[in-house]
Amino acid sequence: MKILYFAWLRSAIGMPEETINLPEGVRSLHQLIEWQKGRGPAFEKAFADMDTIRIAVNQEYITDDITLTGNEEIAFFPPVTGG
Amino acid sequence: MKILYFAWLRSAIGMPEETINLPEGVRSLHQLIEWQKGRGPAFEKAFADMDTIRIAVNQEYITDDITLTGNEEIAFFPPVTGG
Amino acid sequence: MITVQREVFDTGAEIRKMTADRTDIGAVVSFTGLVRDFNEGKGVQALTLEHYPGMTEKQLAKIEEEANRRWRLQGSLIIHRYGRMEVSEPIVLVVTASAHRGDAFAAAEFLMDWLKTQAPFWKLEEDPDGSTDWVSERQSDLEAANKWQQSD
Amino acid sequence: MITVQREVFDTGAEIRKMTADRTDIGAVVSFTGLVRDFNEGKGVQALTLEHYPGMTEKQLAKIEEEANRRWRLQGSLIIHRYGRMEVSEPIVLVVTASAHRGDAFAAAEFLMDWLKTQAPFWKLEEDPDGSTDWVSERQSDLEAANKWQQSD
Repeated sequence: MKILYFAWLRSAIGMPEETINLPEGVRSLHQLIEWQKGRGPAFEKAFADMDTIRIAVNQEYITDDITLTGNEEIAFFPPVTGG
Repeated sequence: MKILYFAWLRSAIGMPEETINLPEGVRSLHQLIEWQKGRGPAFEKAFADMDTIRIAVNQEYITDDITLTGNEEIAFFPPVTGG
Repeated sequence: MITVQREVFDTGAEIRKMTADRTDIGAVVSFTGLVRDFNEGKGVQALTLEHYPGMTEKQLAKIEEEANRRWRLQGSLIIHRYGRMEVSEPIVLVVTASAHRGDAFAAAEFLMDWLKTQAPFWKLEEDPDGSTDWVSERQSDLEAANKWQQSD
Repeated sequence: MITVQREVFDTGAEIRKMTADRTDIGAVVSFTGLVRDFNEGKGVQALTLEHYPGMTEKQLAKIEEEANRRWRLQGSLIIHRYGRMEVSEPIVLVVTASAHRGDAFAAAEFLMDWLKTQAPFWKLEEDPDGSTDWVSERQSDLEAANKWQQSD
């Protein structure tokens, strides 16, 4: 699955995107977030306050938990500030 | 005093403007309107329904009765339809 | 700024003039009113706009002042044409500039709504068969203007 | 129509394109958002707009469809730039065309309010001293977007 990071999340994590296999024990979006928090200090800090993070799965906003298959494009980013 | 007519009022009365002296017995705007109605069939018909006529005195909208001195510029016209 | 003119205007050029050499403008709203080929279910091939020279300028200036009193604007412009104009020609232009979009949008809509009910212009419509009719006042324009009434 | 581009756009040219050869348009509203030299009390000398290619276009298309569902529009356009832009450069353009001004005004304001809270763009501000900061979400933008919520 492809994971994308934008704006300060990209800077905090230090990369714009990565391609990973669905990690062991991760079957849902919430589980993926918990897994992300365990990937070291930069991830732990970036994902500490999920109120400051928006999530898109396959380029659509997702606010509830959903099941993941491992083929998704998942993006994590701050609230948008365009316009 | 100068009297101006616009749009269908101009067509109905047959002139865009006229200069007259304050008629005998006319001291107020309401009296002027009554006097206008007595100037013949075209005037009588044009001024029959004052709800369809707006009035400006010295280029400001007037809705109440006011005293006239004879030096005013008075305009009679339909509700505006610009824009 | 207000202008009453017979000539066609160019919306893009007017927007550019308002924003040229300015660094404090974040939002520009323009409204352009055009002659369209129908009105109240009837065909229209041209309009003639009659106005009251002198009073028109006074009323437009008052409306513009009121918009600048109500909102924080960095610029405002009203251009209104008179004379004969054919389908798809521009009739009226309002441009507002502000730091923030809310002020620019509200002021532009206010200017149009007030202008429609206060500025002494009258439209004479030409039908495709050449007959002419004075356009009647619209209830929806009165309602649009009323929503800006303030109690103070 | 929606366009996401790095290049500067010309508001006047876009308005002309939308109205060219049309006789049924009575009202055109444009909104142009520009880089201004201050934000939230701080000086700004440039912005860099980051976006999410692919999702940006999808979200803008959805927002435009929703505007066309809610109002009777004869045309609608969103252009949003990305990349670095200096003070007084245009960032975003919305143009709406309709038979009547009420629809054109409402749709343009709706497009901007939704775009501000839904389209995946992020602004990085450069201060006059060269330091950079990601712009924070604005409460007033959320409130502006909320006023368009429908119960159905």
